[in-house]
Amino acid sequence: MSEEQEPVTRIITPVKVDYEYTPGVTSERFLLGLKQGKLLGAACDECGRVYIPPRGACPRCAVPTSKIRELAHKGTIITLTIVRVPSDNIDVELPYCAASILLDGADISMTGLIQECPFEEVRIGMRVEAVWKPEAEWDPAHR
Amino acid sequence: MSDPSAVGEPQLTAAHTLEYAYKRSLGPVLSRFFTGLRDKRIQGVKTGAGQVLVPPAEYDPATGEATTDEFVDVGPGGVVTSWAWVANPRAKHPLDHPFAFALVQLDGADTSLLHVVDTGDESSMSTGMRVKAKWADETIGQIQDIASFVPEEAS
Amino acid sequence: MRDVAIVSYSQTPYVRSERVRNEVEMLMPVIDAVVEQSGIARREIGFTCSGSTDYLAGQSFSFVMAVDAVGAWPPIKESHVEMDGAWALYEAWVKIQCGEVDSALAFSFGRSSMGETAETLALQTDPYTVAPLCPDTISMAALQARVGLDKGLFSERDMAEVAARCRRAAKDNPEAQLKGDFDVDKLLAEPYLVSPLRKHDCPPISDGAAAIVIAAGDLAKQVSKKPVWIRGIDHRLDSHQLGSRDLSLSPSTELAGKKAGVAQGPIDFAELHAPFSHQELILRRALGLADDVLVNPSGGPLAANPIMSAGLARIGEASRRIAAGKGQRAVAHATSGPCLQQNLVCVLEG
Amino acid sequence: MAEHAAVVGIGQTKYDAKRLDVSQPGLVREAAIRALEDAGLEWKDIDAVVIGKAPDMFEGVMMPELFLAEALGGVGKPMLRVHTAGSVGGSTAIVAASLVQAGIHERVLTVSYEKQSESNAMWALSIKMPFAVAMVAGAGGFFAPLIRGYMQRSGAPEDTGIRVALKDRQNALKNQYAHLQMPDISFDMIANSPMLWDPIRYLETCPSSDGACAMVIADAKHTKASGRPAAWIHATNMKTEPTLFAGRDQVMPQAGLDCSAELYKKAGIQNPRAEIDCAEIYVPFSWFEPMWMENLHFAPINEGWKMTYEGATAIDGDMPVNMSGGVLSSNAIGASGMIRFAEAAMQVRGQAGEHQIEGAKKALGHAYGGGSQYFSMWIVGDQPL
Repeated sequence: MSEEQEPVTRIITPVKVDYEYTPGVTSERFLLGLKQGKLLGAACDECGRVYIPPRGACPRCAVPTSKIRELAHKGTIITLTIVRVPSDNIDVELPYCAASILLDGADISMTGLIQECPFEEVRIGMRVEAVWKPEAEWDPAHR
Repeated sequence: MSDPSAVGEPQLTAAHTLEYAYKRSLGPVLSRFFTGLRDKRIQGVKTGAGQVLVPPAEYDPATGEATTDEFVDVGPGGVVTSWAWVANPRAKHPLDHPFAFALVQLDGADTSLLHVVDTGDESSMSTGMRVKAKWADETIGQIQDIASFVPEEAS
Repeated sequence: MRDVAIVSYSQTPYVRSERVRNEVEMLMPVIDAVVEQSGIARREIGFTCSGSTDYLAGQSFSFVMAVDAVGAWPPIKESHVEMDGAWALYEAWVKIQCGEVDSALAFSFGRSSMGETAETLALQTDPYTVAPLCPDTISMAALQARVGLDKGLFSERDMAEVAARCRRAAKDNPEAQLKGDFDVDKLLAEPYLVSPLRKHDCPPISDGAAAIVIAAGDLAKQVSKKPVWIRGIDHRLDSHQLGSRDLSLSPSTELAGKKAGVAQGPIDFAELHAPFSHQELILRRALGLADDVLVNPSGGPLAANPIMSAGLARIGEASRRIAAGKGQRAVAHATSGPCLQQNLVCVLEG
Repeated sequence: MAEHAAVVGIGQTKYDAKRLDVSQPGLVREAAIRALEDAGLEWKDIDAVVIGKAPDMFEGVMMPELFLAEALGGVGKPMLRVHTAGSVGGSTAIVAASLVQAGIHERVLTVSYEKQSESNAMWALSIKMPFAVAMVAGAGGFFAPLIRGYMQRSGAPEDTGIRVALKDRQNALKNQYAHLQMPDISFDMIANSPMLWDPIRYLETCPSSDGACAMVIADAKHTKASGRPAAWIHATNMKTEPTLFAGRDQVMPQAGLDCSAELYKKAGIQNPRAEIDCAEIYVPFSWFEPMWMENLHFAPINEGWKMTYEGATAIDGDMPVNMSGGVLSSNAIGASGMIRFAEAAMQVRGQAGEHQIEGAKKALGHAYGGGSQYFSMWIVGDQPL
């Protein structure tokens, strides 16, 4: 029997949807801050807790975080993982260490890559410092 | 309380695309339909009440019961039961020149198939007109194997 | 059944594009306002349910971010439907009917402007035999309109009159988007967009959010001077295959209308989720509305069509009008799916 | 006010990496038909359908319930589509139950599914958005740091996760529907499997499955008239908290603690470990078993791992957990929560076959989703509460 005679049991249907994405008022301020080498958090209008990266609201209070706070480039590792699985959405060389870092002055941790240190030495409670890419490579995507 | 305003323009915008080529397993009924299309046959399936559904469905809209395993050849000619003239096709539409989306009731079918009719201009379209399937140059087992429907007398 | 009333409604002003604010920023003021107006403290609201879709936001789990705008701390009873907010309201109403809670917040949101919504909605169709052809919503609605026109159920002039009337009515609605006086003859002289639909037969693209707070009998009377009672609410589904339906009819609307008790009293006005002009004419018939019933005094979806909120907004607009004393008994309707596939009908009374 | 409601029919598909033999309608239908047959009912007996699934991008169909109308006998009926992330299968069952408890409908069909073979779960779960640099891949990348946080604070032995995985994989061998069937599974095999997202090893993670689960929920009148074993719904609960906020304990979320405490109160349970006979809980990565044992008040904080260690959660333990093999053995994401709820109901109906807990009278079904922020749970019993 030729291949032609095999029944069709599966079809491929490409789906492509295009968007023009905008990040929102607060995220935009944070991203523009990165362009200037600044880590801009935002404090909740009600409870004053500082969020970074800010997403527009303090989820505890459901009010905007409109007070901008420039934060230090140093912080403490809260927890971490070593990633050894590839993924389409990640362009970092494997394996790598992703950690939750609580920046000094912030009330919520942000995720960052831990580099320049062997994985086995990375531990919870460790102090770390942000290292910026060469300015020429800065774009609104942060690291 | 400050209320970020909706006016003005954002400083940062970015293109974002969701793209994936989904692989869809067909099950027995649709497998038969798409295999038929590849072989340039259009098949409908009979419901328990004897209605012929095109495109064939696994389940009867009227009762929710499974359709029968009786398939019948329909078309390739049929009647336009409704149509919408697309004067300015979108990039994702099957044809790049003006055409009609149409519901076509194929000869032997009790329901209509949603597809496109290619007549060149709107004035040659009418409800009740006879059309017939025009096959794609290469048929592989997909709905686009029917390139379009064209007026029967013109073919 | 418990008596349940709408005690407050709020929405964003509908605009072509919310490009500056993200979904959370768009939602916060709306939820703030609806909670404030409800007279019920935020922490006292028993249940929250939202309606939205990932395909508008372009990301999976997009409803999760909306929780940031609600104030879900301490943790709240909360749910989400991947449907128009009208169905979120339905789930909230069910929760009150269970006796589990006495009040609930339902809201919905979406930024249609980020994508090409007419094409995105084609992803609702059968993924095997239909979606690969990308029948955009305007083309599918045009197929439906043609069936009604061919059957002589309405004319293109009737359709233009619907559009002109809705946009004239929208002049009184500060939150509507597309409004003004249009001459029907001039509209009919315009070229077709996708024949038999002209531009005026189609809804604008709108971004926005809407929210409603409902409460059970005693609580509603206690917090609101003008509770608007939900006397009946029901929703039904038609077949998905356009080619196996009579597109000039809406049997699911008819059935939902019966179940919701539309005919059990006089209807002063209706808010119908008819994004295309001819759909108002189909829905009117399916609901058995008399010719003199005022439809879409808010302007309706032809004046602003925030996808995922347009249905909830019909219920909200109707409640607002009743609370303002401009009617005693109204029907509100929401739809979902290609060519009015799924429909919800809600009967409201002052 | 609230009517009694009970599960009177349950249907599951065989879970598999690729169910290439069925379409999406065929997949949901397979579970639905089995649930109807189990209940001794026909399509016309069903008043409404409640369907749940995870993101539409898994299958690339927007609101697929619309095109599944025929397959679920939904034409002319009310149909609701629930989506609450990973907890969705549980939430969907709860919405269906509430339609009966509210006295709105008498018999409701609820279905949840995922057909992950149509795309790639990792892609659909972690779509790269503009302006955000993705640093975690899929759910594993998100949950691994939380597990490390738990290990640190509880001092649990490092092989706790391996023991959970071994137990669940052995349980799966007793469940004909389970996706992963590994007859030669061993402690060493799991311990030696590759580390994916440290500390999560390959064999400590859930698979990607195609599958559907369905239940028929009926009111007391129809349940009694059916003459079939019923799982009476004693209590349901749902709780949500935001994903990220200052001061959030992501390892031991308050929403889960509150959800279960309220659930037990509603069900009249004072001592959950003593009064509940068995539990099906949402454990997509092995370490979530000890974490949830604490979150569900079965064990004191930081001591959940002891239950695993002492064998309490084994199928012959005093608090059997995931007798079916759990999410670690079958993970059709949108259905995974409902499978937990259904498996709990199967236990009290005495229909769990080889993985039946003898004499189970009260069982817990549990699901969670998002960033450990959405919780849905129910308690079912062999008698009405």
